[in-house]
Amino acid sequence: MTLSLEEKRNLLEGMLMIRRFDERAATLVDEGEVTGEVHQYIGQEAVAVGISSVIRKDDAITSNHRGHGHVLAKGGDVNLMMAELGGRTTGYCKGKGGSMHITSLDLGIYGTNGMVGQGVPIALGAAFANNFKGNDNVTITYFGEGASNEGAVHESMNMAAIWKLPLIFVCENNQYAVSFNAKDSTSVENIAERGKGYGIPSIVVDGMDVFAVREAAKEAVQRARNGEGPTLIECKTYRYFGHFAGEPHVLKKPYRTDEEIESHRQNDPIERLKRHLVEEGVDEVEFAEMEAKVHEIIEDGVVFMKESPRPTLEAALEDAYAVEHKTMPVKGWA
Amino acid sequence: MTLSLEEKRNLLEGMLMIRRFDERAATLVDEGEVTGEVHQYIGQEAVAVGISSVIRKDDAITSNHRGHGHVLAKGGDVNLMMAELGGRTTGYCKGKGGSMHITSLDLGIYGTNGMVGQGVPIALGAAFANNFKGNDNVTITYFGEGASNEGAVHESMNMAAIWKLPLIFVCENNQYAVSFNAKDSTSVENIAERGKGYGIPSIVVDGMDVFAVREAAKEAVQRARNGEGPTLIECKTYRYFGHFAGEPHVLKKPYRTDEEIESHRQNDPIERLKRHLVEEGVDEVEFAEMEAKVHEIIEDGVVFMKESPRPTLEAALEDAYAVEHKTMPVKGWA
Amino acid sequence: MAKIRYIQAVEAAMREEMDRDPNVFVMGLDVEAGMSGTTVGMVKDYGKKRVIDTPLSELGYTGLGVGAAMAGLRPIIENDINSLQYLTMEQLVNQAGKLRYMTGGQVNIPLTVRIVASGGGGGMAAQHSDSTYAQLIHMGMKVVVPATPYDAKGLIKQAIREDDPVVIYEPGACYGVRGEVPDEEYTIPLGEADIKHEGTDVTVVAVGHLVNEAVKVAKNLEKEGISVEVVDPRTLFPLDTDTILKSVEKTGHLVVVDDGYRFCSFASEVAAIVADEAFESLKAPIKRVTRPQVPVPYSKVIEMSVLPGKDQIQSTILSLIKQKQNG
Amino acid sequence: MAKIRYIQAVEAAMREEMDRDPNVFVMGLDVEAGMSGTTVGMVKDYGKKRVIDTPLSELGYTGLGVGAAMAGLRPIIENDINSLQYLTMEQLVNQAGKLRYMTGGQVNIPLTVRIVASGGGGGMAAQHSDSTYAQLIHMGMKVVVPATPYDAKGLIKQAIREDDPVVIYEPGACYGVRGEVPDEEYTIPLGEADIKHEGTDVTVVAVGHLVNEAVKVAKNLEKEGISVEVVDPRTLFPLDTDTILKSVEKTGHLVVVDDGYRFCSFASEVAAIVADEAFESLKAPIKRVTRPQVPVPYSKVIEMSVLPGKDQIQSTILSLIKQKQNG
Ligand SMILES: Cc1ncc(C[n+]2csc(CCOP(=O)(O)OP(=O)(O)O)c2C)c(N)n1
Ligand SMILES: Cc1ncc(C[n+]2csc(CCOP(=O)(O)OP(=O)(O)O)c2C)c(N)n1
Ligand SMILES: [Mg+2]
Ligand SMILES: [Mg+2]
Repeated sequence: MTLSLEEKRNLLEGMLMIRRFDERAATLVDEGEVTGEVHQYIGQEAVAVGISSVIRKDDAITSNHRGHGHVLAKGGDVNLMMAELGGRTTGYCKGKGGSMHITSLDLGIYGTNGMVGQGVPIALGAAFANNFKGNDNVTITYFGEGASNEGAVHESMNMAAIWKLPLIFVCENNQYAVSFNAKDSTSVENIAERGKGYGIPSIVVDGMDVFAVREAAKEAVQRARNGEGPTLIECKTYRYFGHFAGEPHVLKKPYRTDEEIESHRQNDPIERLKRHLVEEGVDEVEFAEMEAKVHEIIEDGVVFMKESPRPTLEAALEDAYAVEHKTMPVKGWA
Repeated sequence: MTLSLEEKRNLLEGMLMIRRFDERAATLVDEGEVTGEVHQYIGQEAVAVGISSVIRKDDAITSNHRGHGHVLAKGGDVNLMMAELGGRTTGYCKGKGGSMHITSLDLGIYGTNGMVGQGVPIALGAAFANNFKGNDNVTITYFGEGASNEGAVHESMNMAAIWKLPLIFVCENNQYAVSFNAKDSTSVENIAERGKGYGIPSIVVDGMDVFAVREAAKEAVQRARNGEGPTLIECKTYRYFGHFAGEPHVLKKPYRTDEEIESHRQNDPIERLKRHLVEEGVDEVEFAEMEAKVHEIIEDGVVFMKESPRPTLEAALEDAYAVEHKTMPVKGWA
Repeated sequence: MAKIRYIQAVEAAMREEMDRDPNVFVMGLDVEAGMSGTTVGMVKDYGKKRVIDTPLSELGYTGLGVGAAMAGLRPIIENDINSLQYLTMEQLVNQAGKLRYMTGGQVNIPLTVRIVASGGGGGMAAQHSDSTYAQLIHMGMKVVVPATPYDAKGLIKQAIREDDPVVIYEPGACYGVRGEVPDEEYTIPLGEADIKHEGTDVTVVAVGHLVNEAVKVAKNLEKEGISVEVVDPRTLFPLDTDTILKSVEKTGHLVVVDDGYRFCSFASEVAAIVADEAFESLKAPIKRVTRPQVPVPYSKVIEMSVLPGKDQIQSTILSLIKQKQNG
Repeated sequence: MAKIRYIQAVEAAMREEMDRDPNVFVMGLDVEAGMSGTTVGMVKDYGKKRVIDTPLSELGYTGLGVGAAMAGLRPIIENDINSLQYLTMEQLVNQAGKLRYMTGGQVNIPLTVRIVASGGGGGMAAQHSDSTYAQLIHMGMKVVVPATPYDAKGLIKQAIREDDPVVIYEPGACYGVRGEVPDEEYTIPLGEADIKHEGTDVTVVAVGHLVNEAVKVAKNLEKEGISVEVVDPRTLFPLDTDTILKSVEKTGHLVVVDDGYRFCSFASEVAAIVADEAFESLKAPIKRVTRPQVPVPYSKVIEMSVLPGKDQIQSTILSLIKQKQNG
């Protein structure tokens, strides 16, 4: 571990930003500013931040429904994200995608994705393209342990392996797919077992420890850049809140106990890093300053969102095709 | 190995029947009596015969495009099979299914299947039903090493494992999916590796050795009947002829050398068993008698087929639904 | 006769069939927890054997349904996003939909697939807001879209009993609708349309929640002296063409209202059938009110702008009537 | 001007685009061996980097195509069975077809999917004989069905260059067809219909190999004094409605001929458009010649009985004309 204090501070700030962002996103749902489903990343921050700390801007990621953390860690702009959540024209996708579809090709973000497991083959394609072009970019694909049961993930692992593509599979095992416990949805303790069936080097790391994630990622990234093929990193983690903001309103009977949740909070990645930094001599005051800074960025984002225009009705018919036709857009009524 | 001589003779006859059947099927394609594609099982006979020798009539199988061997070994009637290949009303499926869709629920044959890997989830369903009903039937699902890269197979393995279903995955690794060499389509030596990722007991056997297949199957069947869940048996085998009868007319450049094919023929499961039986004191004359018997059954089947009627045009519009409607069948023109 | 909500009718239909036939079981994502609201408490009442959570393996568990149905069970598979259909198309269309035919009538496949809260309008963006039934109708699969609690209960019960695969789309926009449902048991045969509002000037054939919207429009226009007949096919395949044709023969005017994308939609089919078989009765062009040919946007305001509704139905009817009065 | 076979035109189109743009590559099952007959020898000329055999993982490699296209490459994916589409629907329709829209126009997805030897007639039974394009048209995907070598070459080249996903169905029944193809380079824009035979009595809109059949019928009937106009849309979406409407305005009679299953088919769509937009010109019911609503049987004799062909086209035209003469 040869991280400077500055680098460690950045890791902390990255995690804090994600946590506060997703706390705020949930309140925006309550306020009716954000529609659909918001899947909070809270509890899992060490994964995205640890991974992103060892990749470059021109590296790519694909993400899933729980993607705010991945996007923020990859450099996502809070204003543009908030605007997207609020369905504004200034959002990353002009308000057409929403929480589950934030995309920024400029930042190498090949999209959060509404369909479980389906960002994985897209990442395979991005990795294929880098290999084709002969550059040394890597691609990260984030997916849950639930997603690991999707055929698309299996097919992608095999193809990444046979073609030795620069692709890193990051399985965030937060132990649940909505209400379904991983103990019941698969017979193996570790999803990482599966990697062996494709000859993919696979490891399990503590996903609540940003340093551990970072170390694992570093090795995987190096392997990928060297043309040695894919790696599967399983991060054991946990989400503190419902599958989506508002879950408690929908599900009367919870599928997890308060004790279970609390026990994981004891491992909180942010608190752990704070404790470490205190040991390294950082003054607690700094944390308060960091909180204030993060808070301001996020609240500015909310203001930016609220002040941004909503799309016009014509916009609904735009952007579907790069090459339009005299008969397009085809309207639904006369 | 506690097989009686009689049992061993049956194994031999079973394999011989498959081989002669598929040789004849190919000539029927040349004669124009059979349309579409016929995928010969020749070379792989030990697998179906070995497996079927330890299961019951009320056990089920699902098969794939290369299914004549599976069907014959499960008790398929040569006349009804030939008639199906010939597209006659007397065939298993009244001539509507053809080679790739031979089905006989009475014999527990849940169908050969035209879509690679897709018989596997259907077998999962049959196994699920047996478990649901609480009987001790087992289900066998045959698929190629090529099929093992299909998402459906992965998903099915996981579900069979978590619910401990009485399902046996029989992967016939004949080293090719059409022209694609397994060495290039997957990074692991053995498909059996994959079973571990689901906690499924998995073994590799010599698929050219009917005794070896039988032994492996016996154990798997016992486990399944006892409610101990699925097994994956990978049978290393080889097909002697083209992917389908007529391949040489289509592919100018072969993807395998004659030497490679010849080297596998050295391991021929039928010849191996014959040698063994000779050692056990069986007179070669018996083999000739067996050949004659098999020949007669098959030629009778061909005659049966040729004498059977072809379906009428009205038949084309029947059988799609169990419950018809006043507007059905919906015709395609006035 | 009790007044219940659509979502309750759905649950009641399943429970009654599960009570009646021990071979019926429900399978899907989060059915034990009752995430969709239609299986709440079922695991308590029927046990984990018959109420089964599946891993995220849509193709696999749909195939499981096919095999289990072939083996004599009656699976109900619940999908809570329309677009999960895409992952399952092979097992749905190429296996479930064909195996009876391909086996020469040997196997029945009494598989029911329920699409919970189907359609758009939830601010969920394009991947969660599709309309997908036309794809199955095209392939000859039986498709049901009930608009009312009464229809939902009767049709779902019948679908479960039907010896063929049936896919039921339960529009999200109907889930809160209340309506009368008899206390006695009943089923509704597939392929019988229902005239939800009688009229003589224009025939409106509508699907799902748009039936209810069309009825509202019909009541509105009644006050203005325009008599609208709303035909609800209820089953989109097999289709009760007689009822549709008879209505058009009476009114001479047709508007088809369908929350599907426009091209090759169910609306297109109804228009094509009528343009052939009731051509002589037609007094004006056939109008369709459908989704446009673009995905559904996330942003709430514009989301509603692409989804057909009351306003579009009404103005389309009025444009026809005006033409009629002028013509 | 050389006379070549359709299958050669397909290969030539790919080769020219691969020569022109190093970002074009071909991927699919057995493309190295050239199993489909359209990529023979390509691996020798372009290397394994650009001619890539895939494992049996249709969903996965289609998704690969989506991601690679987003990253700036131009994948050509070859599927040699229509029904492989089912396994790929999620990536095709829900990802490739939507991501441009959902990202607010940020990403182009220049993905070409070729369905080799599409359709029935090969004695391969139902799972290998489907017609699947209506499912994609419904979802607004660009779909091309070339009938002649000339169209195949020009449209495939254009599809590869198009910055949107395009799916090309190459009817098996066309593969042996010979036709003139210019020596000079050319492309054909998507969405331009072609009148393959001019006429004044009846408009026949036909798709794929049935265009060629319709032209034969038109020539036949010419001798009997019946003048048939055969319109080949070539691109089914976007659709050149103008050319179709103009033709119907001239003839007053429409037969739509489509090798798809009947309900919610492309034929239904053309009928619906005309029944709306050219209603006043119509002098007779709109007739469709399609597949019936059953899977394709294996047995050769009856297989041909469910697939539409020359006889059905001719008798349908004649029935319309008779009505005309009587009416
Ligand atoms: C293909 C697909 N199936 C189901 C859903 C509904 N769904 C959304 S997220 C989710 C659970 C995913 O679990 P996991 O992959 O573990 O990710 P997590 O939510 O735990 O981060 C489900 C079932 C979906 N969006 N897509
Ligand atoms: C889903 C699907 N993809 C592709 C095909 C075309 N196809 C038929 S058999 C085959 C190869 C299968 O290989 P394998 O599973 O190893 O079985 P084998 O032919 O070697 O017995 C292919 C590509 C198909 N029928 N279905
Ligand atoms: Mg999870
Ligand atoms: Mg093989």
